[in-house]
Amino acid sequence: MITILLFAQLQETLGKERVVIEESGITVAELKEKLKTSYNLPQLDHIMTAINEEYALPTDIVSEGDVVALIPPVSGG
Amino acid sequence: MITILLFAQLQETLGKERVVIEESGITVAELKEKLKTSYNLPQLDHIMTAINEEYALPTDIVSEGDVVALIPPVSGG
Amino acid sequence: MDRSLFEIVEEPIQVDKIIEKVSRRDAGAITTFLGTVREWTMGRKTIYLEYQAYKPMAEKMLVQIGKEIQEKWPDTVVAINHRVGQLDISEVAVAIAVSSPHRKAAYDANEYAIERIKQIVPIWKKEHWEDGETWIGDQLEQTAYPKGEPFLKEE
Amino acid sequence: MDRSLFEIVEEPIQVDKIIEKVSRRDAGAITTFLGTVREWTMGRKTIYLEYQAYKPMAEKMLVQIGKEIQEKWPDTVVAINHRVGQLDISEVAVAIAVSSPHRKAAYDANEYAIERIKQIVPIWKKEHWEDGETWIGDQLEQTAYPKGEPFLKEE
Repeated sequence: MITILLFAQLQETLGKERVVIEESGITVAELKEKLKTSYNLPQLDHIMTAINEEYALPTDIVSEGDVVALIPPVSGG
Repeated sequence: MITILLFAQLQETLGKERVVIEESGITVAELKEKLKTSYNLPQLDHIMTAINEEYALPTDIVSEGDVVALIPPVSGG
Repeated sequence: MDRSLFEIVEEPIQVDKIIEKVSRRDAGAITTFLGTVREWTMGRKTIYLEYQAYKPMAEKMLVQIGKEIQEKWPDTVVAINHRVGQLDISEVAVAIAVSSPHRKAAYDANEYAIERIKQIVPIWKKEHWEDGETWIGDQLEQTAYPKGEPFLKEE
Repeated sequence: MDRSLFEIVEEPIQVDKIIEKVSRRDAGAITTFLGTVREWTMGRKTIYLEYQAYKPMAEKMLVQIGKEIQEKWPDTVVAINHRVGQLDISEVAVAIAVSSPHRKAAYDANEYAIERIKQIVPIWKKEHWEDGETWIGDQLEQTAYPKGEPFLKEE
């Protein structure tokens, strides 16, 4: 089980703050592919991810119980 | 009559905030020479002057009624 | 690194308080930066802004920025508060305070902090314009992370 | 140029007040600089400082610095307060606030202001050290006006 956190426009597009999916041992890139098709989110290409609050690379592995955040371009300040 | 304003170490050296001298129509450089000898102030070479609150050049003329400030290197901030 | 120096807050930011946090007897200079809500952007009128944060990670990233600054300018002390929620025109979204024995480091470290905030801290801004609303990708309206992975330090 | 933006004061400087003076709806960035009394300078301990000003001329020079900034960074608004009298460790001697639509000008104009203050504003500082007292020629301990006449603008 992986928890996916959504923010900003992604949160609005999906109408929820998080989704939970039954996966583990896949890469970040693979996870994004799955989300693109399952949730019809074409704009994920430009979106960073964090695993357990640390920025992740596309090749990083997502494990059971991880919290993955989808991070659109930030605009703090 | 010219009023000379003194600040910082000059004020302490002379023990007063101002001196008045009977002069006019002389240059700033000439005025400084006079002050050096009259008041035994050898360190005037590195000291700027202002006439009526504007920085002055050594060649500027000091006229009757002017207020001349002797301005040691500043250290504001 | 004292974590209370780096906070995501919901209440209005008080500049005095953040200056107090960095004030100390061996500082000769304290710089602050306030990012405030501007009414006009490229001819478009903002009514208010909304900031959203991934709060635990955002605070971690602020702490990381603090560490980067400590490495680059060892004599400085830095504190950063970023506000979330709805902000009206002229309200303070972010406040950065840096103290230092000498002024150059206080300016440089402060400017570095805001640059890094805009690169790596997971906070998003939604503009509520007079004529609509938009989540802002980034403030330069560039694409995502033009300088590469956001967690890489710039040199 | 509003003269009340540029003042030599005897009371403690309140940062909030000076920020308020430059705050406005079209500002997205406000920088402040505080010059504070540092306890240690090159291994020597300061007990307190004393600032003396040629007040009317000092305020004129602050207004002039404001004009120079207006020319170089037309979108900015700047306010400067410099305190005189006896100041204890950590007290604020000078406060500079600059507001601007964008942050770069707010940083640059602020730094310019403090550089110019140290060049042209007739204010003097007397260090009361643990082991004596000295009027400070200038804070870099250089000779007078190494860059030439202090009223010339630098480019």
